[in-house]
Order: sequence, then C-alpha cells, then structure tokens
Amino acid sequence: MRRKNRMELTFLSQSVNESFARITVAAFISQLNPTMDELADIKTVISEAVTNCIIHGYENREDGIVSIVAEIEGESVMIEISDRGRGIENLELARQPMYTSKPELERSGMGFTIMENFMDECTVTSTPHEGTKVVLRKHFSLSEELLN
Amino acid sequence: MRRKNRMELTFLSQSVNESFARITVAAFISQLNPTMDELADIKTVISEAVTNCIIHGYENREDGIVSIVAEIEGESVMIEISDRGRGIENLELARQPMYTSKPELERSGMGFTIMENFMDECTVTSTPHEGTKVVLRKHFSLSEELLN
Amino acid sequence: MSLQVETKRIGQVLCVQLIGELDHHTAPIVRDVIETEMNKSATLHILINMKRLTFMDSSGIGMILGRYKQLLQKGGKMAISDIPANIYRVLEMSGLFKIILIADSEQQAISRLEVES
Amino acid sequence: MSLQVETKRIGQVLCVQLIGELDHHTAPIVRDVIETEMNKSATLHILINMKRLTFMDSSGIGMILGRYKQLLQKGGKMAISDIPANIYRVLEMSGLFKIILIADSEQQAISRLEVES
Ligand SMILES: Nc1ncnc2c1ncn2[C@@H]1O[C@H](COP(=O)(O)OP(=O)(O)O)[C@@H](O)[C@H]1O
Ligand SMILES: Nc1ncnc2c1ncn2[C@@H]1O[C@H](COP(=O)(O)OP(=O)(O)O)[C@@H](O)[C@H]1O
Repeated sequence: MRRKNRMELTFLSQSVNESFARITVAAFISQLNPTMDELADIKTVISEAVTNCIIHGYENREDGIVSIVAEIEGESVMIEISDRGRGIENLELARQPMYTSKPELERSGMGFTIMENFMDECTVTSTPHEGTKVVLRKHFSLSEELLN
Repeated sequence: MRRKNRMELTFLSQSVNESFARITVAAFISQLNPTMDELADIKTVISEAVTNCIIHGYENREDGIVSIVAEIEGESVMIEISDRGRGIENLELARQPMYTSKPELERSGMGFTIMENFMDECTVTSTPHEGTKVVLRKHFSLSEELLN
Repeated sequence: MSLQVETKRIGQVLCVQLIGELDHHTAPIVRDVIETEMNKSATLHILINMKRLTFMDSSGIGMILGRYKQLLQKGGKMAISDIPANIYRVLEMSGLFKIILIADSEQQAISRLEVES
Repeated sequence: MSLQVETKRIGQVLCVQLIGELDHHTAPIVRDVIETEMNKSATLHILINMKRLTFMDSSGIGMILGRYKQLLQKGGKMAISDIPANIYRVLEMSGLFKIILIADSEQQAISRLEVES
C-alpha cells in the first residue's frame, strides 16, 4: 500500500516562526526515515521559503499569514509554501543566483538557488499584490525495513 | 509589548501523526522558554487529545482531519484540539478518571485526567455526530531575560 | 521507528528495555514483543526498564495494565525501573504505583521480584 | 534564544563561536556582537568557529558577506573553521569559499590569518 499523509500549517509572519516552521516540516518528513543530510536540506529550504514570505512577501509586517502544505505519497514529498503578500514582478530576475531586492537587509540572493539545488523540483508562481507560492518536491529512497 | 503569536495545524487521523503533533506544538511553545518539565507536560497533553481524536473521534479511520490551533498571548498559551468525528454522548462520564469506552483497545481512561492535571484549564465541548473540541490553557512564568 | 524494544532474560524475569517514545502508535510493538516472549517460555515476572524512554502518555499506561492483567492470571509480578521524571508524573497520576513494583535500578527490581515470589 | 555567540581575542583575531541556529531571526545578534567588538578596538581579522552551529541558511551567508565587506575596507581578513557537513553544502553553493579562508580548526585558521597578514 502506498503511504499517503498530509498536513497543513499556517502561522503569523514573525521571524521567531522560521525555526518553528522548519522543525515542523522536518518532524512530518521524518516518517520517511530520511538521512541526517536529507533532513538538514529540507530544514534549509523551508527556512529559505518562509523567510522570503516574511521579509519580501510581507516586508517584515508581523500579521501576515504564511501557509505550508506538505504531502507524502509513497516515497515522495511535496511541500507548498505560500503567502498573500506583495508578490514578485519579475520571476526570472528573482530566481537569478545572487539577485536580491533587499541588499540593505544583508540578503544574499541565494534563497531560490538553494531551494533549486537541494530539492528535485522547485516551482514558483506569483501574482503582484496577491502573493507568492513555492512548490518543492523531493523523492526519498526508503530504507528496506520501512517498506514492509 | 505583549507578545502574540498564532498557528493552525491540520493533519490526517493517522497514528504516525501523534508524535508529529506533539513535536510541532512543543516547537511553537518553545518561544516561551518553558522548562523541560513544562515542555514534557505539553507534549503529553497534546498526545492525549490527538490520540482521542484518532481512536474515539474517527474510530481509527485514517482519513479524518485533526485540527490544532495554538495561540500565545503574553505568558499564556491556549491550545485547541478538535475533530469532526463521532462526538461524545455523555461528557461527564467521559471525563471520569479510568472511564474508557474502548477497554478492548487497552485504553486506560486517563486521557482527560492527565489533560486536567497538567494544564491550568481544560474545557471539552462535543456534539454527537459532529465532533469534539478540547481547549487547554496554561500560564508560563517567563524567565527574566525573555521579558526584555 | 520511534520506539525500540530490547529484551533479555535473567532467571525468572523477562527484562524489557524501552528506547524512544511510547504512545498509541508504538504501544502495539511493545505488546507484541512481550506476548511473543511470554509464549516462548513460562515467564513469571516482567521488568520494564524505562531508563531510555523519552516519552510516555496514557496509551503506555493502558499497555502496561494489559500486561499486568495477563501476568496476574499466571501468578507473575510486574516491575518498572529507572523512571524518568516526566514519565513518573504520568504513572503517578494513573495509580499504577499501588499495584506495580517500582525500583531505582534493574538490579534492585530483579532482586525484589525474586525475593517476593 | 536559539543562538548564542561567544567571543574571544587571540592576537589580532576576533574569534566568534556560534552555538545554535543561524537564520534571519538570529543573524542580527551575530552582527551586533561583531560590530560591538570591532568598535572596541582595532580588530584586523575575524574567525567564525562553526563547530557548534547546528543550522545555517542563506541569511547566514548574507550576514557573513556583510562582515566580510566591512573587514575588507579596514584591510582585515575573514576565516571560518570547523564547518559541519550540512552547513558546508550551503556555504559551497554561495561561492563564499572563493573569498573567505576555510580551516579545519580554530588554531589552523588563526595561524593562517596571521601568516598571510
Ligand atoms: N515570497 C516572496 N514575496 C515577494 N518577493 C519574493 C518572495 N520570495 C522571493 N522574492 C523576491 O525574489 C528575490 C530573490 O529571493 P532569494 O533568492 O530568496 O534571495 P533573498 O531572499 O536573499 O533576497 C528577493 O530578493 C525578492 O525580491
Ligand atoms: N475526540 C473524541 N471523540 C469521541 N469520544 C471521545 C473523544 N475523546 C474522548 N472521548 C471519549 O471519552 C472517553 C475518555 O477519554 P480518555 O479519558 O482520554 O480515555 P481513553 O482515551 O483512554 O478512553 C473515551 O473512552 C471516549 O469514549
């Protein structure tokens, strides 16, 4: 039987919730028995996407809502991180390595690059003034014992 | 300034999500700098309430939806755990220590007693065939350093 | 799996070491291991060592009570040793301490189980 | 707080030990500590010891680059030592290794910073 599981999480756009979000997603994913490295990579990408919602989507307002949906199907996981913030005008430019619209906040412009490299798939959709959604996918190779 | 924070979590009524739920709530609460004992107690009550939704509310069906809302305001936390399952006919009986409707599943009937004892407040509302909601409250005494 | 169960036999005692988290999801694992071991040979007593148990809720109480009742029928006794503080609070509330032998260490539990039998 | 910063001075090097998790929420703590220390006396070099850093994302990269630029103006150098595997992958991707000195240990980093200055 293919394992299926799903969770939805929403929280306020406060920077204290960045670590909360990555712990939560990591705890959900742990049923796939990931390696330490895989778990670390998942935490990093969640941190990137959630930080972007807070800094860029809501421009550091603390009352925005950040949503995460995670779905496990078989050995694969889909994670969707979204905000209803300002959106992105030029998606191609935004995804360039080292590009940031907020250099004054010491951003490195590496968020999307890390998401793309650490995950199998990274799709970004955005509408200015409506919000941004990042969909990430990754396939995990389950260890033998868990397949039973 | 009084700190305010809020999160909402929903997930499928699968027993594998019991540990996920308690880790998530504990991670959210950790911004209040709880002691190890306080954190352990929170994990226990979340586990009790979520297990009840799965076993009793959805009678071990795996496609029910369990919801958790947690709100921090100042030094207090409110946690609401709810299901849209079968509900409870006799609330007074259900809350009696050692009462369980499922002795054949080796239940101890101690779930509500633990929730009442470990939290400052435990309110249960339920409508047969509609679902059950447990609201838990606890006050944490913040350590000095965090009050600044 | 978030719970590991290790067993060994010392005299008439089946020692069960629980490592990880004991809840509704993992309780059946413990029950199955203990029942299998009890069917293998005539175990008289059971000792549950909780030294490395990091979490337990009332599903654990139900599982322990279930084993206790089975043992009682066979004239056996049950003991728990090395209880962490957070789990102590849960066990205390359940009244389990009135019917089950509590010990600081595995060794102490075993000698008390054997003396009293 | 989920990040602790410990500093000490060895010769011309300000050693910054990071303990915990470095992200957008905690990066300002590190920046403030380093800026305060740099204002106290003429620091030439900075060494960031990551031995006990359990998490870092691109907010960490931005913070390190920010300090690197400030140092460059004053003619100082920057080094990072004891990088855990998960953080290594993040740093590698950012291209930081081309401009910042990487060392296995604090001692190695300090002697290389001093030799090259
Ligand atoms: N959720 C979002 N809402 C609005 N803009 C975003 C969002 N995420 C990313 N962006 C835009 O894309 C740019 C690149 O993002 P990223 O690669 O993560 O780098 P950084 O966060 O360091 O700026 C950001 O500077 C911002 O302009
Ligand atoms: N979410 C729920 N939905 C339906 N019934 C419930 C729910 N939670 C508790 N109950 C009822 O209340 C009783 C007592 O619950 P509890 O004290 O947690 O003990 P236990 O779970 O061990 O039975 C249960 O046996 C069940 O009949």
